[in-house]
Amino acid sequence: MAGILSLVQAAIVFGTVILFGAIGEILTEKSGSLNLGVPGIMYIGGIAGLAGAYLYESSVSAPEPLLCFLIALFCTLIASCLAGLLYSFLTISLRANQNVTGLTLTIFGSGIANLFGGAMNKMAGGVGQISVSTTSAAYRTTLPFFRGISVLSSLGVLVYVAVILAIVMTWFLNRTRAGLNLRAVGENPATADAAGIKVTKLKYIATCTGAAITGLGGLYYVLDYIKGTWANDGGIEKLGWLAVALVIFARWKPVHAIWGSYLFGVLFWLYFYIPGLDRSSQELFKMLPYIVTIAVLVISSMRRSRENRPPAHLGLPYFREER
Amino acid sequence: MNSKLKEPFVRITKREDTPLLKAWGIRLFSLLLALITCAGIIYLIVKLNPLKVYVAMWEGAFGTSKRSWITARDTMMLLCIGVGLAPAFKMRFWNIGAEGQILAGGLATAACMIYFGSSMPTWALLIVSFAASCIAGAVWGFVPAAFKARFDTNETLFTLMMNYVAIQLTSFFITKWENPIGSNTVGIINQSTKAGWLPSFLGQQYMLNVIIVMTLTIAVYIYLRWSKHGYEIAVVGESERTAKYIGINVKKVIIRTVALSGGLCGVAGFLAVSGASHTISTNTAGGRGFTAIIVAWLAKFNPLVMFFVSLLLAFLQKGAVEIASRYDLNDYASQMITGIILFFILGSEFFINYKLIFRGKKEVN
Amino acid sequence: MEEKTAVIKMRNITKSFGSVLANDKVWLDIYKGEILALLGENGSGKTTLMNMLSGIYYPDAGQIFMGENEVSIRSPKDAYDLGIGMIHQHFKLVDVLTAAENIILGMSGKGLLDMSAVNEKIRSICSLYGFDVDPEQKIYDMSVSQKQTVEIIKVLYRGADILILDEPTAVLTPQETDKLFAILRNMRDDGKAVIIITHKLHEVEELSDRVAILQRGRFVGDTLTKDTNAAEMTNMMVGHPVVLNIERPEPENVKERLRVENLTIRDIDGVKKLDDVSFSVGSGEILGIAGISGCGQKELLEAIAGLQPAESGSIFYIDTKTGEKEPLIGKKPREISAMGVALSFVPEDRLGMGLVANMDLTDNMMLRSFRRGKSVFADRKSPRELARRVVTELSVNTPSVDTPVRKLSGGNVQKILVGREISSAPTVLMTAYAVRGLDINSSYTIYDLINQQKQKGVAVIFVGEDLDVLVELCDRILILCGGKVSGIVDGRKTDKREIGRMMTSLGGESSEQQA
Amino acid sequence: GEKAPDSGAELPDGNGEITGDYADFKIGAILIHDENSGYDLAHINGIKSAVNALGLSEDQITWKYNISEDEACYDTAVDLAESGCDIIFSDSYGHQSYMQQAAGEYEDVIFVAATGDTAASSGLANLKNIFTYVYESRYVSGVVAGMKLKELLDEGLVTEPYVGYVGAKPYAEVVSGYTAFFLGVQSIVPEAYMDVIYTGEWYDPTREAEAANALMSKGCVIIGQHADSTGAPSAVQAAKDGGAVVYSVGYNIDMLAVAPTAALTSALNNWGAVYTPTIQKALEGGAAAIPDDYATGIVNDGVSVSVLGPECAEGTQEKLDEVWAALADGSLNIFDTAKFTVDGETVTSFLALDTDGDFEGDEGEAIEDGIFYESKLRSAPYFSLRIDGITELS
Ligand SMILES: Nc1ncnc2c1ncn2[C@@H]1O[C@H](COP(=O)(O)OP(=O)(O)OP(=O)(O)O)[C@@H](O)[C@H]1O
Ligand SMILES: Nc1ncnc2c1ncn2[C@@H]1O[C@H](COP(=O)(O)OP(=O)(O)OP(=O)(O)O)[C@@H](O)[C@H]1O
Ligand SMILES: [Mg+2]
Ligand SMILES: [Mg+2]
Repeated sequence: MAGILSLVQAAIVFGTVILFGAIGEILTEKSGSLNLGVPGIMYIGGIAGLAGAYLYESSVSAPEPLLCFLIALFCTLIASCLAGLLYSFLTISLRANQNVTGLTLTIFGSGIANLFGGAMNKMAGGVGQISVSTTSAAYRTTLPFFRGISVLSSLGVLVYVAVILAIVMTWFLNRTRAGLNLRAVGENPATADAAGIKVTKLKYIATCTGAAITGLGGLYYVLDYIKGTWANDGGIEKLGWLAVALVIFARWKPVHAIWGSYLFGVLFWLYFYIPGLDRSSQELFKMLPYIVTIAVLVISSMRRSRENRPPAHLGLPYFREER
Repeated sequence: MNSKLKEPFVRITKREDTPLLKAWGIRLFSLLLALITCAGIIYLIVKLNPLKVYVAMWEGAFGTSKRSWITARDTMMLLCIGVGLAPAFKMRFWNIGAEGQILAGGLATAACMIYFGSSMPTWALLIVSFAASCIAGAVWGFVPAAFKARFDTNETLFTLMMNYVAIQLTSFFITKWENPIGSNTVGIINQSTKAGWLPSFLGQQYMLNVIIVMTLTIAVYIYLRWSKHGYEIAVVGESERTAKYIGINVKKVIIRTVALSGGLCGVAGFLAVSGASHTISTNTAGGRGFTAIIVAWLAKFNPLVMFFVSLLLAFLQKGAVEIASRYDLNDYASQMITGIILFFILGSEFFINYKLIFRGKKEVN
Repeated sequence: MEEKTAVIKMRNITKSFGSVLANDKVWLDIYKGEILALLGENGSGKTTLMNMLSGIYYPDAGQIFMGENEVSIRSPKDAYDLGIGMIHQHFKLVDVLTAAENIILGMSGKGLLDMSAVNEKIRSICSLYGFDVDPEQKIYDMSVSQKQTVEIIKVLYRGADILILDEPTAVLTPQETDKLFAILRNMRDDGKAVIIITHKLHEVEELSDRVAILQRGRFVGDTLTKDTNAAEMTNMMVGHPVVLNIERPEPENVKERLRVENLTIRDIDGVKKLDDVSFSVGSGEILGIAGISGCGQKELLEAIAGLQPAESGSIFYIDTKTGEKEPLIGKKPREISAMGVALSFVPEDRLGMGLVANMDLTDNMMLRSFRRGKSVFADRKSPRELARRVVTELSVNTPSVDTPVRKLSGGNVQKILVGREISSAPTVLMTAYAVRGLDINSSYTIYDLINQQKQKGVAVIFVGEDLDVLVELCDRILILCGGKVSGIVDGRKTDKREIGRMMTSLGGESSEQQA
Repeated sequence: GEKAPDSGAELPDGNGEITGDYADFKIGAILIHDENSGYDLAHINGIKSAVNALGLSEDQITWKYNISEDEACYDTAVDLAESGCDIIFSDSYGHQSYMQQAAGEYEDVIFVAATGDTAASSGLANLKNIFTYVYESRYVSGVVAGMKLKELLDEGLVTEPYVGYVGAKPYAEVVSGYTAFFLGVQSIVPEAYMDVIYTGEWYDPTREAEAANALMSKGCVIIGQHADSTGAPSAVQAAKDGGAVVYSVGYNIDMLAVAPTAALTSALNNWGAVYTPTIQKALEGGAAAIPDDYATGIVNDGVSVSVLGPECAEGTQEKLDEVWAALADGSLNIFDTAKFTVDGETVTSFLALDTDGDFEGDEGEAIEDGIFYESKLRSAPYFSLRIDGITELS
């Protein structure tokens, strides 16, 4: 029983990172931008939050938890938004190839984050010595009304933020005028343009906001998942790719991403909790999340619904005078 | 006059007639700008003389003939994968599963080396390994392609997942082949006999790598450009409905092309294992499957350009190790530099394809 | 004309794309309470000119005045704000959205959507004008004419004062066209300005008050419609006199080449699209097929070409020399086309099926021929020559044969497609809507080409929507009604009224008078 | 091959003077990561301290960071050799076979594969292995854990003497370490028992954290580790903050920054104690002067533990001093076969050295007079017995 609870917890924590990445990317993709820079943006968001927290905490003697929380949040949102802006400028204004730009952003983000992460480790006096315990504790604050419930009792606030964001985004996309316009831009920018929608502006806003949300995944990873250190083992990158996968798995619907992310988390950590697996069968067992994803993908593709498709103009540049 | 309705400050129009020389001039100029920007950043961060840093990078990649050959080997590796991706991409099949296809090929090669290492003459072992890697990579491409052809299953996610499946399969075999037991590494395979290792040729250890990849590159170029298959790939990529209308068997073309693509990536796995590391690990592909996507796309699938992009990336990577070693500049800095350079190159295409017209009708390149 | 004031004055408007000068110092005045027909050959720059009014393109040079003010229309949004609405030549609709969502797209209003209010308003517009559209239906489920209707409602919903329609009737049935024209006349009478681009001169004569003519990007003049006629308009467009007669040579040596027997076809949803259809076509004759849209013509042609499975019935290809009958059902499209059955099918969505938009003319010519020969390499020389030939013979307006077809104007795209299909020297030629979107001169060129084929002994099946043309061109006309054969008539002995009646009711017996 | 000297007795302790001008002497260092990994930082510091102790300049070292365990290692080793290095170190086990390959080609250069195990059997005179007696510091950290465990049991805060251990990979280096740790715990709480979970990776914060979580969910109250990240200690700290009674024993680095109240101590290597004599020998006598294997421990300050955490049991420091002293003077033998059983039996014989490449021991009796002598026949650990009381969960 304790094992199952622990598994569920592990799954939710894991899932939250990719959930942020996925809903950020869903918003981006709905506007027609295929941003493969998700891992890079998560890196940038993560390091910015950590750096903000570290600089603040090491400059005052008694850090204020709320301020810690806000500083890290602010740094993450600004930095990842800037990363989104860079991507937007290149792909939307300069019409550079989206795939290459995204992949490059991933390389760039991981480079810059690990560069600064290393520098911060040095500054802090050695690896593992970055101490942002107040900030990390602030992010791991549990919600009071969930404390009694064992699984939920140790989950930090961002877990709930992710779920709420996913729900709000679904509502936004389906029920608001701006959401409708955004979907139209991703489906058919020429049509949206002819209908008087400011395509460029909307794409910029969606891509930058999406990047900001994606960046929260990095923040959550750094401050909650690995609890306020910097690790250059590529962990964020792996999760970033899974976030991209989750977008497709969820069929571009943020609400589906919620259960998808947790399901993925369960399958990912299951092998720890299955007794009696030897090392080699464990390795096979670790395939489970990927195999299940493929199976779900195949089954849902067999239904061939028009609604499960990616936005029709995803990944393509738009130039009004082009025909 | 309504002030809102003024002529826009800057307008963009498309241009088609940029001369080749000018286009390359713009690209070179952007590369120069990128290097200057990076130099500025390097100076800001570490106060090093950027020129020295660039010299060090050059020496890291081409300082000795050994280093040049290693850079060549790594360039060939990227080129091989990039060329492998080209047919699938040309067909608009977004194969991001090169990583897995390389690993599958590498795994097959390692298996041949381990199981037949002592029972086959080297030339036979090499041929068998090559074929096995090709087939393994092709299978790794075939599976998502078959589902794509039959059910229109999203290939991006499918191939991405196939990467992880390949990684886990590799992990599984590593536990079987590990040396010493428990170390979770295979170590150098056939270290004493060198069985199944790609041999030196013309006195150069990596000459065969270069020959194999250059041959494949030219072959794929011809295949895509001039053959009937190549034309079919282009049509299917542009419009499946048109392809059906003129009687192309779309399913067959998809499967054939992606299997070919996977097979070529599998060859990259062969080169990685037999031609370079002589071991297999989950890191054998090492992210090169993704980097090669940049290579293929940035070159717009032109193999000649792909060669230069691969060279640039291999150069940056080798140079990075050198500057990290010489100046204690964390070698992640190189990823940042790589990123910046690519951003500039990506951005420069705009100035080749479009022109800006500022208010008052002045045209600027 | 004298008491009317121009709402829009376009002065010296110039626009080029690369080396193509699409509009060259165009002057055009647009008046309130008037329907203006904008005419010109394919590629003469009509769409380009109107796109500059609707904010899609921005002129390289020249001025646009609204009333007395010079305006700068930088985006479609600016155009809407100025009261300019345009229905584009190629639909501007988002497939996965509903009609209502498409209609309100980009409009300002409350942040929160109230779709039921929107639907209500759309329904009321529909009943006012007599449209039949379900606001909650998705665009991808709609027929072409429904889509066209949505486009029209979109503009009405926004209440534009200046309405531009770019070839709106190309895909409409005559009945639908009549309905549309009634609406346009109402709008004119409301004091709105209407501009319509069309290649159908009888529509111009029937609807417009004034015509303006472009020739190779230049404005060559305007005149009141009542002061001119079809021949004069054509001469102005082309720049020299042309003869607009379809000659109909007598069929010679007709031998049965294709026979369809009791063909029945259902679509994926199980709806019968063709019901027990039988007929035959002989060499050296043109069989016309008439019918309202969706009555099964498409399925019929596709079945013959091997693109559509049949439920029952048979199709035979008859070798006129030996008299041998070969069944076509069960054969692959490639085998069928190898036998000489060529389908020149001009789909509703021009670039989506018959051509590859991003490929150049040469590569598009190769679509039919690339398999030839045993070599693994494809022959590129002869397609290039073919491309050159089609360009000159059909006077395609293109910078070169290396231009991607997507860049050509709508009509020129059509010429490429038809030119390629006819070139394959078939024994059976099937064309569907071969002249859709073609200017009048080009249309007549195509008719000539078809007649040449007929004289060469080709069996031609000609599906058309213009009944006048069918009656003038075809030797026999098969009329389909709801998937059944309503009758087969002699082209020389029928008239379009009879055919119209037969299209709406089997055999044409119980039809209403005014069909 | 040559046998490793007992406790490094034959070698100077590293502070000896050297005579002669060695300004041209060049050292190459191949590192699996960079200074952002605690493990590599310990090696970097070790080499630097050796150089400083010997009066050489740090400029004489060429560092190569982030060298993976594949052809990159071979390329780098060759590159260093060609650029004139006299001695080249690598710090990860997986580097060894590539070092060996290069060593075969550059016979004038000394190749030292730290933590490796094939120097003696390779037949190459210029390939060497080094290690520390890390099991000593693990044992001591186990004693710290045992003290805490005993206190918790005495105070009734926990009922089960249940310990968990996050291991990287299931081979001798790790097995030897966790066994020493466990024996240290048992020296205080004899009824203690332990579960081990492997992550399969040397460095993976989230896996290490989840492994710790899995162990804690099973009821483990102390989590030890032989994996290189801060994942486990910070997970333990989080659980502790959530009200659980759990503590952590780390590795490589001081964990107090990430686990201020949960960390008890960490087992540390002082690689300088190994690098110094190795480089000194190389300076003085070249490859021939360096034994194939060299390892040392507390006698030469080769190992230690980090500053004790605030919640360590009372009397821990005193106990530590006592244990260190006993280890140094040889009166305490960690792998005393009287103190453990395998399948209920006392072990009497263990062949530690492999001769035919199947990595099963077929030579080298490790047990003498009831004592299992670890790291004596070769520098790398070879204790790979699975003793009673420890369960490997994966
Ligand atoms: N990615 C997925 N793969 C497999 N099954 C899914 C996936 N997403 C959702 N499902 C489940 O499949 C069932 C049917 O999905 P369906 O496509 O009808 O959803 P939907 O009604 O279109 O979604 P929405 O409510 O967002 O419109 C649902 O119960 C849903 O939970
Ligand atoms: N976006 C564009 N890019 C390049 N060339 C263009 C573009 N738009 C139009 N052209 C070219 O400009 C010319 C005029 O095209 P336009 O579409 O205005 O013709 P049109 O009069 O509408 O013809 P049609 O009757 O065939 O629709 C053509 O030669 C066309 O190829
Ligand atoms: Mg539904
Ligand atoms: Mg037009």
